[in-house]
Amino acid sequence: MKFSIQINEGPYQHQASDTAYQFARAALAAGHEIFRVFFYHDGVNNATKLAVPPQDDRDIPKLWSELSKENDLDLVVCIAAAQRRGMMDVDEAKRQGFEDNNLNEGFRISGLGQLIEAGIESDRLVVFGA
Amino acid sequence: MKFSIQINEGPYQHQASDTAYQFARAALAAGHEIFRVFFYHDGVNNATKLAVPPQDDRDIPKLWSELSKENDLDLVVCIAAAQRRGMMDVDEAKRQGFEDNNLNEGFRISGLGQLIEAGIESDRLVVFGA
Amino acid sequence: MTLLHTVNKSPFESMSFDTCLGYAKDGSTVLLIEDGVYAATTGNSAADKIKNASGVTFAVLGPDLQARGLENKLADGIKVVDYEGFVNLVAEHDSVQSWL
Amino acid sequence: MTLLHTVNKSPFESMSFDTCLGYAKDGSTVLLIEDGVYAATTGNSAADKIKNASGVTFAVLGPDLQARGLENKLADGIKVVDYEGFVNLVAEHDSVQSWL
Amino acid sequence: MAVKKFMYVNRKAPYGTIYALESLEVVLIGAAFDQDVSLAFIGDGVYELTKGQKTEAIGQKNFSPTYSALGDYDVNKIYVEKESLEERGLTLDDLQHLVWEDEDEDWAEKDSIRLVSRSELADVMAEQDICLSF
Amino acid sequence: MAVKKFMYVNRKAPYGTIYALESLEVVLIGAAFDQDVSLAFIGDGVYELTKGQKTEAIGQKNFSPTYSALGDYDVNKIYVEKESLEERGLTLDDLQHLVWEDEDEDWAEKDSIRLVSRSELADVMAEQDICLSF
Repeated sequence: MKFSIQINEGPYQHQASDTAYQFARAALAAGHEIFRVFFYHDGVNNATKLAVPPQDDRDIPKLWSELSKENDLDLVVCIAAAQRRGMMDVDEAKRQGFEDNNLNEGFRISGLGQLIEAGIESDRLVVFGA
Repeated sequence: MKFSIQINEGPYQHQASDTAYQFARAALAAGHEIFRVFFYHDGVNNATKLAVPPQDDRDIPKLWSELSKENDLDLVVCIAAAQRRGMMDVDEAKRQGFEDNNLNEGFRISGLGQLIEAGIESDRLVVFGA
Repeated sequence: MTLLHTVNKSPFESMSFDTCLGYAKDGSTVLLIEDGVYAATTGNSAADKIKNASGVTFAVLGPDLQARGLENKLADGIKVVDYEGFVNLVAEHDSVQSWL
Repeated sequence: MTLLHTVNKSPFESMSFDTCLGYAKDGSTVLLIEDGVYAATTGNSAADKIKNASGVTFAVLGPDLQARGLENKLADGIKVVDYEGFVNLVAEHDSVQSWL
Repeated sequence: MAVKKFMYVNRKAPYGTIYALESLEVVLIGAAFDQDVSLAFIGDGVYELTKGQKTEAIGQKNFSPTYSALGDYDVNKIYVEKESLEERGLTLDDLQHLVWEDEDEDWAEKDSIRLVSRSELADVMAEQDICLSF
Repeated sequence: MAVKKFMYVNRKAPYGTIYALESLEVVLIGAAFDQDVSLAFIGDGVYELTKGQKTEAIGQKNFSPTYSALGDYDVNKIYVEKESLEERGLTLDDLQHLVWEDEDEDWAEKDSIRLVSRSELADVMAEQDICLSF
């Protein structure tokens, strides 16, 4: 079956991203397809490449990035939500005149239409939030 | 009177930072001193320099940065919370081996002791969160 | 010593308001801010609870009430303050407990 | 069509659980996750509400219940699932409503 | 591809958190996709629709006028839960009057808001393909 | 400088949000400042202290053992609200047994947890100089 996932909260503050990650892993292990993971609201903060969590704790942005690499997951970060909150890929940073950027590998920035498309193309959409 | 302020949530997702900002402005206007603003939990995300909110909306990180400049405000970002969530000043970024950083002017990264000190040194501590 | 309590959550979705009332002793003030201002409106269970909390002063942050379009629904006996009034309440009480 | 409802908030702090029960029709399933798992424990008002919701299936995410140290407090009649079971529940129902 | 039933479930008050605003942004983008769209306002979500919101003093943008534009986007199934209104001491008169123009009836202006009981709304929700929660 | 009364007010369950963990981090750092420290556990905050937390399957670190170290940091006024426990169907037996050693009584081991009514805890709260809320 084809799933999509929406994540509304950033890493650590709420469990939403953790639960979504465990759900995604279990879905893939069970042979389901994940059409897209859409990061909205503070969920965009999961896409940072600058996190350095304590060594005895999980690295949530990295877990997503690795899961994406291993399973060719489409991790989409909402551009409007990202701009409000300071998540930038290298191209967007250049456009905005910033020398720095902070988007992790495996994530891409795109529009809200990607969420609607995920709803249309998937058999199920599951929302994780707070 | 000497106030300190603690902010537990990031910009936009919750009103906490907005309310704290209006409170800080009103306190300064009334002749009070603000000893420190301490950004904890997701509050550290207020310190980003990469935000580009819509033009008809307020720019919360910039408002704090400007208020700091005008009033010599001490804006302290908790280092432990910041590392978890990917907020880095240029020195910390270098230490961690990152080419990029995202801390805005007017903010400084320091330890939790700064929050306790704020409690000890101030007449009042007001917490804004979710 | 007197305590200023702030509540920033809706009384219809969160228990924070009810919990705060349990801690608001005589002589203390409860200031409703952000989504907490809904407790300051008429015709609901929150209004009844405020009426029954004798000895406690209730205030509401006017800017938040206006933003939510509910100025004309303000319940009796609740003082409206602006941000300056919020600052004054903090200064007038000995400490602040935020019921987040 | 059957609906899977998820609740991730404590029934003692948030109204999400109560609201969800109002929307859980016969044949639907309510899955308690994250802080929602507290509703699956015995000796409180949430347990009574679950008992009275006839026609609705209740499940709880085991990993979240274990994390919170409340496995031995699990109320009767609530099915424990792991993440794979969560995935199966999503697949078995026609759609999912998350009561955030 | 068949049209799907999308329901946007709005349960958060405006301004205290961003969910109401960013949910509305999804609705506006989603309107271009020609799906079968409903909006549900439940619990504190009903506060999103109050009349007379004035946000200057809190420094936020007043986005409430956008709800009245939804009719132009063919978003005209707006369910408001009766019990949620009553619990808060509100009536429909406290909410904006949202309308749309029915092309099939010579652009007659019709109400977009449908006041429904929790039980009725539960039936509508159970028919959805996708529930978007914020 | 006079010692101030600091109260850490814990009202959130663990793991669902980070507040409980990051609050504990403040308590540990704050212990070095030799202030008069109390912890209050109210509402879902009482869940922070449950015995037998096992977090492997959710992928988070189990930080609950740290509470039992608080006594070593001279943090030994731990107020647990009776009404909150009862409402949740819990008793003190469901919580960790937290102790400290009293230097003034030949290091006698004493209970750190004080089970108090809401009204008693309200009195303690009213005497604080600083309430830190998370």
